[in-house]
Amino acid sequence: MADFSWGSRSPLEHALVAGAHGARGTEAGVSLTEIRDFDLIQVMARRGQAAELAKAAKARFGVAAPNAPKAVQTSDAILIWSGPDQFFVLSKGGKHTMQTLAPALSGPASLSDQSHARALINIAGSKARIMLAKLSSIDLHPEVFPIGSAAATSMDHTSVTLWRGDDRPDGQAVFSLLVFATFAESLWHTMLDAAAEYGVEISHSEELA
Amino acid sequence: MRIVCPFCGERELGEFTYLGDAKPVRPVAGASEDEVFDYVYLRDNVAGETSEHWYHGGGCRAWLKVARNTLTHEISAVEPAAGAGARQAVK
Amino acid sequence: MTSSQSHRLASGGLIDRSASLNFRFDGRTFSGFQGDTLASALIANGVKLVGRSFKYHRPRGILTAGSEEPNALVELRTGARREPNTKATTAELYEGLEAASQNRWPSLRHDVMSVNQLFAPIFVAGFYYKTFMWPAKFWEAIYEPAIRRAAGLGRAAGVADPDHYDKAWAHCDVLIAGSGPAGLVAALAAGRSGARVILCEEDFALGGRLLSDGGTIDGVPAAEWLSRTLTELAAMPDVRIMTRTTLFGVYDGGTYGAIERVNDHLPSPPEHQVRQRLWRIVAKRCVVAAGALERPIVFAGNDTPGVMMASAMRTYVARYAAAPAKRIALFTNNEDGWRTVETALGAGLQIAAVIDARPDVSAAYRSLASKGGFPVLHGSVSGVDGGKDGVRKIAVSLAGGARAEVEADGLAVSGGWNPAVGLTSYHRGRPKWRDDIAAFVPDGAPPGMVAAGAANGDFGLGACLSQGFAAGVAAARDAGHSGKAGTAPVADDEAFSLTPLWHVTGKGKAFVDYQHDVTASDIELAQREGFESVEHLKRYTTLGMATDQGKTSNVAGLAIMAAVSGRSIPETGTTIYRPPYVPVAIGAFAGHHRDETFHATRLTPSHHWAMEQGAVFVDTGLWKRAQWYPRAGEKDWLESVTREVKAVRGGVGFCDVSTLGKIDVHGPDAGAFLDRVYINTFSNLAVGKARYGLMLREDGIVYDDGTTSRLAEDHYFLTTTTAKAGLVMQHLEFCRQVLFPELDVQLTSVSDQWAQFSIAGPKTRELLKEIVDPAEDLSNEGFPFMGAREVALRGGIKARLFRISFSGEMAFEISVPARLGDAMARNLMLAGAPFGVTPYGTEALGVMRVEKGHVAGPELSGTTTAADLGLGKMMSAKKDYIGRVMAGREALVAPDRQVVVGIKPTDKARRLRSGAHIIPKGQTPGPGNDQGYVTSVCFSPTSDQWIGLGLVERGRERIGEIVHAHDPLRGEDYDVELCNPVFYDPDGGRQRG
Amino acid sequence: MKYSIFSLARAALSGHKNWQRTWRDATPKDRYDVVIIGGGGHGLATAWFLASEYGIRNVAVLEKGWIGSGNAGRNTTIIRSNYGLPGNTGFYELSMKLWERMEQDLNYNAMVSQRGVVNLYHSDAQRDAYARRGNTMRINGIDAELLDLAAVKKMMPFLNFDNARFPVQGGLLQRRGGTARHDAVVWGYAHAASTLGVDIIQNCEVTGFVRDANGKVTGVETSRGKIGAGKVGMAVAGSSSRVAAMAGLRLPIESHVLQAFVSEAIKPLLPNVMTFGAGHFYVSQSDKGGLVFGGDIDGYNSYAQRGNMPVMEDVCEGGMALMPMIGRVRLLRQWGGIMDMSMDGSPIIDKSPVDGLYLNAGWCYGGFKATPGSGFVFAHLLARDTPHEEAARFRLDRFRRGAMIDEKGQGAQPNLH
Repeated sequence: MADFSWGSRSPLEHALVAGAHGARGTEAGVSLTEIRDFDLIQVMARRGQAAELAKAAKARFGVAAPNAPKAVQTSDAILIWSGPDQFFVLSKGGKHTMQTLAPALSGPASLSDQSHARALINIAGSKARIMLAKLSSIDLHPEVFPIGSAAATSMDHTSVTLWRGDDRPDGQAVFSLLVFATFAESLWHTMLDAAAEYGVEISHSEELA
Repeated sequence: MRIVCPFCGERELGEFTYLGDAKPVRPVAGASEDEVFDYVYLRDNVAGETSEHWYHGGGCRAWLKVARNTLTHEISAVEPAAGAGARQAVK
Repeated sequence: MTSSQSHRLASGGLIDRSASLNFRFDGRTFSGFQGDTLASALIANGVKLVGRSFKYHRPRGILTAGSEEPNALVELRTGARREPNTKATTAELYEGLEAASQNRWPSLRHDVMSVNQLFAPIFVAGFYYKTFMWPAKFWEAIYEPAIRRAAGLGRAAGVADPDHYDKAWAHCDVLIAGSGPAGLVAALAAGRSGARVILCEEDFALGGRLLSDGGTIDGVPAAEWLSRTLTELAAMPDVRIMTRTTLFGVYDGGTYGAIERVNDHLPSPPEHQVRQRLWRIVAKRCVVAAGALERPIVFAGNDTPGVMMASAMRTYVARYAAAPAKRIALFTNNEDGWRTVETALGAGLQIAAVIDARPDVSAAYRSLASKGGFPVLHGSVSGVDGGKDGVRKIAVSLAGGARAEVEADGLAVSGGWNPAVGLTSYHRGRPKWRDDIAAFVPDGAPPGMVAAGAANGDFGLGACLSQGFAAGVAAARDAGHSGKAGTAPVADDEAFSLTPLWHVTGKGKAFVDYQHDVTASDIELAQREGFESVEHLKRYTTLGMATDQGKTSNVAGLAIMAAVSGRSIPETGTTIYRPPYVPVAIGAFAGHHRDETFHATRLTPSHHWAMEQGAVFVDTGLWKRAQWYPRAGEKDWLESVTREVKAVRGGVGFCDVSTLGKIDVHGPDAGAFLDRVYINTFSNLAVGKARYGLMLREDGIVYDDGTTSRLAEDHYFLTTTTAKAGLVMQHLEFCRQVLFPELDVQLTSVSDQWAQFSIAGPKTRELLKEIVDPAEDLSNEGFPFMGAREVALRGGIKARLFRISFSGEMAFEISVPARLGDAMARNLMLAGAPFGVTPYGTEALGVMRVEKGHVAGPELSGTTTAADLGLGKMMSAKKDYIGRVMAGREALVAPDRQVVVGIKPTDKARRLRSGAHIIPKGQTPGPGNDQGYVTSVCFSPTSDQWIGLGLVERGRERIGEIVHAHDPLRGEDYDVELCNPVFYDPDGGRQRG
Repeated sequence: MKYSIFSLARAALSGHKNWQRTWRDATPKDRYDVVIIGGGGHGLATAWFLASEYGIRNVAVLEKGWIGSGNAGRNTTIIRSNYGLPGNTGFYELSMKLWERMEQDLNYNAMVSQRGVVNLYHSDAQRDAYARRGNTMRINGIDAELLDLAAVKKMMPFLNFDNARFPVQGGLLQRRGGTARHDAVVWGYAHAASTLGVDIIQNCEVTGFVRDANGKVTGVETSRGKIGAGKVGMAVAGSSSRVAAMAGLRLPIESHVLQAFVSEAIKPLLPNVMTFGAGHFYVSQSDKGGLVFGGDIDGYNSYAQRGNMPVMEDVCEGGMALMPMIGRVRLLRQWGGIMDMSMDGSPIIDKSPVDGLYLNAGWCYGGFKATPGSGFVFAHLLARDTPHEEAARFRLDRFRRGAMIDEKGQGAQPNLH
């Protein structure tokens, strides 16, 4: 009997080369960090049951799930708006999976496992906004897109979910991006091209924040 | 052109896909060939204020009903298209 | 050797004399300074002849000092970076710059094509419409190549542009075009009010005309005020000043296009940087402070090198300390032109005379003339004596009828000023005429936009400041900001009195459109021939179609048309103004999207594994798919594909089919929903079963097909074709959200969630037993054909298993979460090793589907019905579904439609090709007997010959008939037999076994 | 006055003072046998063929602005007859044959330049579709050649063959395809039709139809008064729905904006007309030197005659992907036209359901190349009251019958054609 190994392989495994990229000499203006092996469940209210879902979600997560383009941090997950009457539950370590969420939410909602359907990239650095302006048509000015904002939008003609989590300790904004897995390598190269002139620091991480 | 998605806010044209006039209503089951022909093929093709179906496929995937002027491209209202193309079904 | 800067003034100017720059023009080396443009540096070196005109190849010099320049166009840079038609007047000087004149041969001074001037009496406007018609064949062979060679301006590089471009978005409350006094104070006012401001300036220096004309603002010299203002603006975090950036267009919803020349002032862009960047700016309000353009007067010889706009001459003298001439005459019809005299005198240059077309000259200027010792001639310039070395003498018609001559080496001309009405008119708005300045001014503007200062027809410095400031305050307020803006800076308004003068009649060619060689008599001819509408005038004479888009020519041209057609200028009207305001490199509009990054690339979960296997990839939409897996020693693709097919049919193989669209359909009404979108019924599908489904468009034509499985009472898993995945999702969302909102159903794309593999061949079950948990029953009873359920794999992985077959073999499709797709491919190789498992690509997949007679893309062509495809029986008569009614139209159910049929050459050695047409045997091919065509072909290892599918008139009734395959494109004609499209295992025993 | 090099030379001697108007400036008469609404290429060609082929000279062409001010004056000037479906194939070839004799017919140089049209393909599936189409052309007696990669490289060595996202594999060539000077086509037909007695009436907008008691159209109301007509033909592509609405008709047509672009003039760079098969881009170079190019329609209904940036960018991306040598060539001007997008992508030439009113509509963005053919068959319909055999499939009722002519296979969604 063959010995099967079921190693998980990130869609960016091939493209991501940790270290410096692009312009050198000064501090990298952009840092790109891929977060690997996360759980991502899409929760969609069933017809006419948005209110029931809101209640059930509040009970499950302790905070209200977003009903507008926002990202909400719970103790062990991030709830990200993904469309009318629907949101993502992003977590690590099996805390919120289809199995664990179904009992609480599957009455008023349909659940869909998207854990493998996306790659997750964090973007930070002093030039993060100017770099993102090459990719994103939405306004990321600090007052327009404050901490906790989210958007279902497109970059480079590719659908993405973008949100702004808590700032780094040094005060720099952090943008998080979910991109479809099969587009991830392509968008990654586009991001590197956009960021190269500012200098890029590339890494990957197993932690959400 | 920028469309104010009722769910996402104002977004760039490139995020949306156009379908067409939102006025024709899909005939109910059992409708005649003439009625369905009219729905599928004939258009007022208004020069001026019109109501149209747009899809926010590059965003929240909502179908929208957009009131737009075909002479100026100015958009006066946007609402979710839910049910806009169907006669209210009796349940 | 650098020649001395013979025409550089000893002092003054905004150039950095400590930074000397060498450059080459037409092979000669010159020097200039940092802060020069190519034009100012050429002027400083005494160069007058810079280019040749389009039609007559007349010698031309430098007319303006800005982006409106029609004459001084050069090929800038060399090799792959050669940029034709580059305006010397905006090209910034850099060390090592190389430029060449264009549209001349063999040299600028001795241009053979200037012989065209001899034919000028014939080469009038539109002459080519009246000749070159006989004999007809000569047009492409002789006339047109000659015309094409003569026309055109500079030469494109002809090789790929080595530089990079990108595109970006910006957002603001108030966008401002232009950094002259009106633009700067608009920025100041809006910025102080608390608005987010973006100011675009096409020049590399901020200040607009202040840089050339100076003046006094708030009691201090303009230069001091400018520096103070720029300091204040720089301190505002939400005010962004973009130099070298031209706002070129306004689009809907407050979206503006701007081009930033990021690195054009350097020999080549630094590493990792772009040459230019295209900006899409979203602004709530826009203040157009783009200024005005001085306009020429049309008179004989007005194109002689050394004839220059008066304001441009000021700019060269004051801003660049370069003297276009040493003895200057001025021809003006307005007060403003006289400022050139002041500037020139201040720089120590000589004034030969002022020719003023107005009856009166102000006392101040009269005394300036007497102090300066030059005559003021009341009259007009009627001719210029000179040539490629410039102006020598100027003929003047005096008001009283007498004539005079003025000796000068430069002639400054001012015919008044035209507000830059482009941006305000790009939504097809027409500007309105203002008599006091004899110019068109904006009449309304696209939503959110307003013009201020000279762009609005108010030329005085004081007016620019007050209007710009007010516009900035208002724009900020409209955008929701009402902070304290303070008060507007103040300045006096200069006098502006003008007597309109458009055209001075005289002997010799008088140019209206310099670059296109459109003369005053061409306009008269156009009128005579009925081309009176300004749009006809433009098209017939090409007036205003040159690279300056008529900035220097249009108003004069239509004034002349107005005069000859007896209408007023406003009655004559303007042509439609079209973006871009300045020509923009095509590369900038493309940005990053070129070469391999033209479009995104989608990769399957096993892509990198397939690369390791040496797969050849094919583009399928955005996907890269493994097409086949060549092995050492195989001589061509056919050998590899044939091996893969045989391996599957004889053993087992697998193929990554993750590219299929996959949609979760959830909810209590999921079955009812599917019944409405498919022609067949899904609500009665048992949990754990799969079914093939066909969708129509509402017009009754087949849209897409795929297998849909019921995984739970309220959960279906729908698959689409690769090509239609996104479109089907959009269509289903339309059905769900708009057509059938009463149904409780949810849709989610799970295309990227699952890695899906087809495992096919008689040994599939053996292979699967290796990898699936032994507790799972894979027997025909435990997992029958069209079964679908979740199974456990060895190692605790959960997978979805579907017993479906595209190949016609015993086959399963297996789905695992996508990040395990790579491992799945490796594990299938491992598990299948004992059975000789063979990975196969899309070609083998295609071969097996043709052998099996399954329809795919070429048959689902968007014009075929379900019945055409042989699937008419699937159309349920018991329910409504999308497309049902229209599918019943007479022509769609006609008996003579082309339907899917099998096709095989009667000569088994013959290759069949897609695209060959089917003609009845023994007939001569013609439109009347063209009965269909071959849609899909393959070499069938199973049949050991080429086979195919086709759409053939009444094909299914004609099985066994020998017809003719006609392929004139490839010079092939051969007999083929129409046959059952299912070439392989027609009763389906293998896939059910 | 006959145009020739001799008449030009003669005129030069008199300083070109003796040239007459290219077409007479007519004032409307009370009644015409045929009134054509629309002074574009199609309307003027129809008038000329009515006069020259069918002997009907009491004809007026009514134009709301200046002739050629619609799509005739804002297209990308391509002519070709490389269609694949019955109905289109024969019709466009009829048109091509008329292009080939136009200048001699009209005594006006419309610069018909048969420099070849190449449709590039980038996949086996595209090659097969072009093979099918090319064979259709050949079966209909039209020239077509399938080029392989080597032949494309030889003909257009400047394309991106090295690092393209979708590499070129070959092309379908029609050597007789090419370009024509669009404005000159309008002026040429106006010149020739006017010479035969046709009244060309500019600045005359139709504001309504005059109907008799039976509902038959007997004339038009215009901004210059009522004009009687034996028959009224509409050739107002872009505005077909608006004009038809005056007669109470709804058409299977939507109006969409198509943008076009021209670059600065440069020395000869492109030998022929080409279309990119992996993006939205087609291009040729005008005799003046500008690259004239376009792509897809913007995609939304519009009468605004201007487009937006996404399509502009999309088109330039296609251009750069195909031939990165144009990166530094500058785009000079963009404009937009209103396309009569029909529900199957093919035109409608037919009697309308209203007696006395005839339709020539739905040209999508193929109208320019159809100009002479459209005029010819529309004149036939107006003169004989039966469709010309090459236009027999362009009937209005084909949608109702299910006999669509859908080259792209996109169905009843105009913006996809």
